[in-house]
Amino acid sequence: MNQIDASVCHLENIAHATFKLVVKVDHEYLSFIRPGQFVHIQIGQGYEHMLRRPISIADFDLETGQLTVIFKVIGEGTRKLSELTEGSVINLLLPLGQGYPIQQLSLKKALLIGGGIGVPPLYLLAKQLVDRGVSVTTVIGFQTKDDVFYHEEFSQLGKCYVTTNDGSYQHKGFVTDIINLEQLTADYYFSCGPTAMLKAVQSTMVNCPGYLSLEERMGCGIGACYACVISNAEQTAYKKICQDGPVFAASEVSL
Amino acid sequence: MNQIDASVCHLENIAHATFKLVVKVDHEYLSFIRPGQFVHIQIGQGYEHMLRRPISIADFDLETGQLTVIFKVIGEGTRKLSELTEGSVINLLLPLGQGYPIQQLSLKKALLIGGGIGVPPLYLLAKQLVDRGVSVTTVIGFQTKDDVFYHEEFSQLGKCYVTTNDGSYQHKGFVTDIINLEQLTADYYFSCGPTAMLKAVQSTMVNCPGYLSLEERMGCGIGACYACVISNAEQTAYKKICQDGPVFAASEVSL
Amino acid sequence: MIDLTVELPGLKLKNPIMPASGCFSFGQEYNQFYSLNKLGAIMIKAATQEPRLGNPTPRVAETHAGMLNAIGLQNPGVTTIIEEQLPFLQSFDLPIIANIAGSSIEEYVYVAKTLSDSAAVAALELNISCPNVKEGGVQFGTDPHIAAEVTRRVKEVSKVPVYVKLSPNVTDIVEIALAVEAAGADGLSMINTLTGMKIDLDTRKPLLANQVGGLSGPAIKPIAIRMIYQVYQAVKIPIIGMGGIVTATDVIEYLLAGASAVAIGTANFQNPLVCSDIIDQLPSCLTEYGFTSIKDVIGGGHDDN
Amino acid sequence: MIDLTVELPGLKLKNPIMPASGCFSFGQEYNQFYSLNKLGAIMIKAATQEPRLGNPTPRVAETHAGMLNAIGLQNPGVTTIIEEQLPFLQSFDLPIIANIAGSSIEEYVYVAKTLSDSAAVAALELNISCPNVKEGGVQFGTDPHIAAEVTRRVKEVSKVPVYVKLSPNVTDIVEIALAVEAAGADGLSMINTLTGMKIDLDTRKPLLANQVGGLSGPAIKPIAIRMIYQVYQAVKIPIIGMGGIVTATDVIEYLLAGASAVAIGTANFQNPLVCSDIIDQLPSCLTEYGFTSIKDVIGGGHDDN
Ligand SMILES: Cc1cc2nc3c(=O)[nH]c(=O)nc-3n(C[C@H](O)[C@H](O)[C@H](O)COP(=O)(O)OP(=O)(O)OC[C@H]3O[C@@H](n4cnc5c(N)ncnc54)[C@H](O)[C@@H]3O)c2cc1C
Ligand SMILES: Cc1cc2nc3c(=O)[nH]c(=O)nc-3n(C[C@H](O)[C@H](O)[C@H](O)COP(=O)(O)OP(=O)(O)OC[C@H]3O[C@@H](n4cnc5c(N)ncnc54)[C@H](O)[C@@H]3O)c2cc1C
Ligand SMILES: Cc1cc2nc3c(=O)[nH]c(=O)nc-3n(C[C@H](O)[C@H](O)[C@H](O)COP(=O)(O)O)c2cc1C
Ligand SMILES: Cc1cc2nc3c(=O)[nH]c(=O)nc-3n(C[C@H](O)[C@H](O)[C@H](O)COP(=O)(O)O)c2cc1C
Ligand code: FES
Ligand code: FES
Repeated sequence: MNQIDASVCHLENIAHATFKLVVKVDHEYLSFIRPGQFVHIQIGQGYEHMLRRPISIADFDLETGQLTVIFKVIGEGTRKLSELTEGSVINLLLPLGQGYPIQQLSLKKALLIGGGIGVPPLYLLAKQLVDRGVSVTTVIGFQTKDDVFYHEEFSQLGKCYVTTNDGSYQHKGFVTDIINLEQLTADYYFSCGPTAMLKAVQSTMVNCPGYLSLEERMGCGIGACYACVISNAEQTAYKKICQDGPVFAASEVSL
Repeated sequence: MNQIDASVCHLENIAHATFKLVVKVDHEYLSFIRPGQFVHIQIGQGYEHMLRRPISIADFDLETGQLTVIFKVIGEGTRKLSELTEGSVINLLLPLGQGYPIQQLSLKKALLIGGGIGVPPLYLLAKQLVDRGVSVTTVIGFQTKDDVFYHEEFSQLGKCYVTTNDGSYQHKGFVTDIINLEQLTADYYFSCGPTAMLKAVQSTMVNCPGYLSLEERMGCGIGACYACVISNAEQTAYKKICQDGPVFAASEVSL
Repeated sequence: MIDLTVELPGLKLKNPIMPASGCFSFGQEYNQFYSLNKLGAIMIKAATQEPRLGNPTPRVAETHAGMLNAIGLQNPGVTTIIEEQLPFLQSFDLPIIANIAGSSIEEYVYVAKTLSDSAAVAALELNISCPNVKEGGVQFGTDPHIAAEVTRRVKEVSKVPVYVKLSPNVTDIVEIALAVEAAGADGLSMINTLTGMKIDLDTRKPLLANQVGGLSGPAIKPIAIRMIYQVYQAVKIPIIGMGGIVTATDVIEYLLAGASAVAIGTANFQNPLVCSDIIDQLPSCLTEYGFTSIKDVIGGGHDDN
Repeated sequence: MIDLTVELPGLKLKNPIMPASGCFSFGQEYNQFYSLNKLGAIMIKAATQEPRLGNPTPRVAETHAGMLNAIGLQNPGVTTIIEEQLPFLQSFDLPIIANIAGSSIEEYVYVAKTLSDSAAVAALELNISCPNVKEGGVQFGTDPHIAAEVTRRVKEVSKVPVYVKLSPNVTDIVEIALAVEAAGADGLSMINTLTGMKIDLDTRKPLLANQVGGLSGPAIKPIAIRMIYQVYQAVKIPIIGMGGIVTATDVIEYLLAGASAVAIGTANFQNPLVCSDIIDQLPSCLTEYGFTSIKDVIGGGHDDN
């Protein structure tokens, strides 16, 4: 776990209010990153924003030292990130949290299910799974056409379905509609997205083992403040999303 | 009185922790400026700094639309100003306050007495006096050699004496020492600087009519909040430095 | 276009936006930036019986996302205000809310009666955050009994509605609100500043000449929102909310918490056009968040709404 | 090199810097950024008699120059803390200050006794900002009599010095400070958070599941400084100061106001190295402002110093 400065290499508006931010960091900090982990980004220089913003790692490149995140502007912090200029410096804590435990799993066929800003971490996951010879199918859902991103990128790694709530791009409906329609199966599934989607995925995929990546408002991002808890399935104890997660076995958590 | 955005043309470190900042503004806002007036500068974009910073207008050029201020870094706000980059935009209220009433005065010989960051407004004053055919003598005082600025610029407009507290540049001592030593006289004197200096000037120049420019911590900068008051000579009423000043007849105020 | 009008006791507001007392003097200065006709109302600087010179300087200090002030009720006295300041304001289509202060109940009563008799003001705002000299300096606004007493006495002489401005420096704001409501207050205005201090590292002493000052600005907004939310659930009289408002979204947050209108203080210093800007932005901001009228918003943050 | 050591009842501090309770858990996480040996002390997360799950989420919200939290005393219970968390901390050269909480005086006494008997902690920090269930939810810390009573009862069972952590949500902080001093407190710790609220414009409801939360961070610093300044003039016991500290200059401001040491909470979230950075910068910062020892600074903002 490190606190580092990173300089902005590239910032691109890739979909409605959605930005791809590429920063340069020392490669020593990249070698330990696992898909599903996140960075905790400081906003601004002064003290107006005392809380960092958690954003999933979407990609990294050990050779160039580039780390990519994809975020949607939903408030003040992400708006400020979207106004960064090339060469400016941002401060990151990284890598945070537990990623998808793909090293421990024996799998041939993986189903990746993402919604909205839950899509980015699945890209790094898909790349690493493909590198390990796993066959990857992706289902990603968005509100509408203008929100869609990374269809092309995921298609290069395997079959990729896109759903939009209003049907303005590919399939109309929810990610679970496609899963049911196409009777998609896998050894494991991996999902990240809004809670409502994760719930639907959890019940649709009830017979398949899987992993969910959760979101919660965070303070420290490292397990020290107890801001980001979620109950275990038995409602008897909490886990910390930032430290024990954000990825949990689907059987472990009750949404 | 206007609120305007101005873009930074030039920022230069001209002495120890002292910066000359040149910004471009629409020339319509420059035509009403009188020497001794100030701008009220917003610091940063967010809400960390709710108060603006008052800085005297040191110069302007109607043709290029350039306005110059000179400031010393003494805290957070001036530090942020010193980190501005060319092309960035700052928000100004201008022109604020009453300047030196040179139009109303009949004078041939003026003595300008400045100390530290009280020197800048005297430059615009000196230029305008010289334009009107007034003979200008300037005495400016600084802590030490490294703090000295605009000696050259003032010398081009008339005789200019520089004092430093430690004698590391020209005359050792205070501005009033030179006035006494050289028996400097004038039809009117004009002074700006720290209160201790203004007091000394007021008593040294007791037989000469003059004007003092005062400083106080400000809120609104336009006369609405009563932050920046000073008592009249009789201690019966207050004047607002931002609105009634910052320039006052030396006889009008008790320091 | 969303109808921004709000009606409160004594006040027909074109919109729910007004400058807060003490931050806008008597309006002349800001009228150089935009016409005061645009405002919902104006809360003018505190008036006392006699002229007051206020505190020595420095009177203001900046803090993170806020400021401290210790102006100390400087004002030319109620008679001069009526004679010299109000005629200018009366030339606008603008309800005037007069902020009244005092060091004794008698002074409050005198100032309230004088202003109300002048027929120039639409309402009074009773600033009970002043130290009560007779009670050894304890603030009128921190003891529910004294707060109620000054409210009752002012109500007896006032021909216009009385809004009591609550101090946030109390253990139980609801208790005070209920006490002044029971004493006849027509509305509440909240919050005044929180008492704070800044120490100057160079002089090693409190920066303000008065040592302590009132903290205002965005820093205090969460405290104001909490207090308004709690008081709204307890009282029936309307609330004018204030504390750290800078944007139209801040205004909506205040209305949801339970304010019927809002006042803006410190933000005028950062942006002299802030009230005007917010009035311009409010309709589209309301639409963006799905509101079709101001009435929908007021108190909308509470469960039974 | 300036000597940074400070001695307080039960505490020999290498330097006056410690993390504030609840913001640093039991130290393990931040020990990944720098060695806990560097700290003056550590204030650990609140302990209660039984495990507590705390409040539902969202538990935090950002505000201007601050944040709201409503964690709700989540902790595994005092026995588990002693067994599972303290052994790690005891491996460092680091005085442990245990923050204790409860819903009844009996619970405070139980937790205090258990911790003090464990011999693992150097001092107790009595968090009296918790709601007193028996008295209908009113906070222990807002009534001087209850505050004094819980202090007295905890002092009876504690073998280590007791610092009482004051709530700022009171009309008269000096009254509470004097009451707990008279009841035997060895020191004060101030301030805890101010009660605040944020409303989510999208859901139109309070953002925190608990509705209200505690405001911390730079926004509250002026209030903390004012309270410490006032309390310092009234009491003889030492004060550990906190509220919005981010820099070494903030620390000096606290010491001038009257704190003998300081704790840092919210700033750890922005910069996990903040305590370590401040400890590094403090000597040169003290020198810059002309101080030659920590003792010169403490209370230096007062006239008789
Ligand atoms: C582990 C994790 C990974 C994430 N990965 C991504 C990603 O890859 N791309 C992306 O666009 N977003 C991601 N998010 C959501 C992202 O953190 C929020 O959208 C962002 O913090 C909003 O900040 P803001 O300042 O724009 O919004 P504001 O509403 O102004 O933020 C105010 C506060 O609320 C918090 N907050 C607001 N919304 C959320 C949210 N949905 N989740 C967590 N905190 C929130 C902020 O962190 C901040 O503390 C992730 C969240 C988590 C917990
Ligand atoms: C009419 C007028 C003209 C001025 N002209 C100049 C000039 O030409 N060049 C220059 O370098 N300085 C000038 N000053 C002083 C300048 O305003 C302060 O140095 C500056 O505001 C300090 O801001 P800061 O954020 O760096 O300091 P901080 O101490 O961090 O500021 C905190 C607050 O204190 C106020 N403050 C601090 N020191 C002063 C001061 N000496 N006077 C007024 N307010 C202060 C700031 O405005 C701010 O509100 C002038 C002041 C006035 C009143
Ligand atoms: C400089 C200044 C002067 C003030 N003077 C008064 C006053 O005379 N009477 C009063 O009731 N409140 C006064 N206040 C308090 C404001 O009216 C308002 O309640 C408070 O500042 C919170 O709002 P804000 O955060 O928008 O400034 C003053 C505030 C400031 C900053
Ligand atoms: C997330 C969080 C949790 C906290 N938990 C506790 C706690 O368990 N016990 C306690 O006495 N104070 C608790 N506090 C209050 C802090 O210890 C501290 O008094 C307060 O936050 C002010 O300091 P700061 O502005 O540096 O954060 C908590 C504060 C935060 C932000
Ligand atoms: S964010 Fe602090 S424990 Fe998770
Ligand atoms: S700064 Fe507001 S009256 Fe002068």
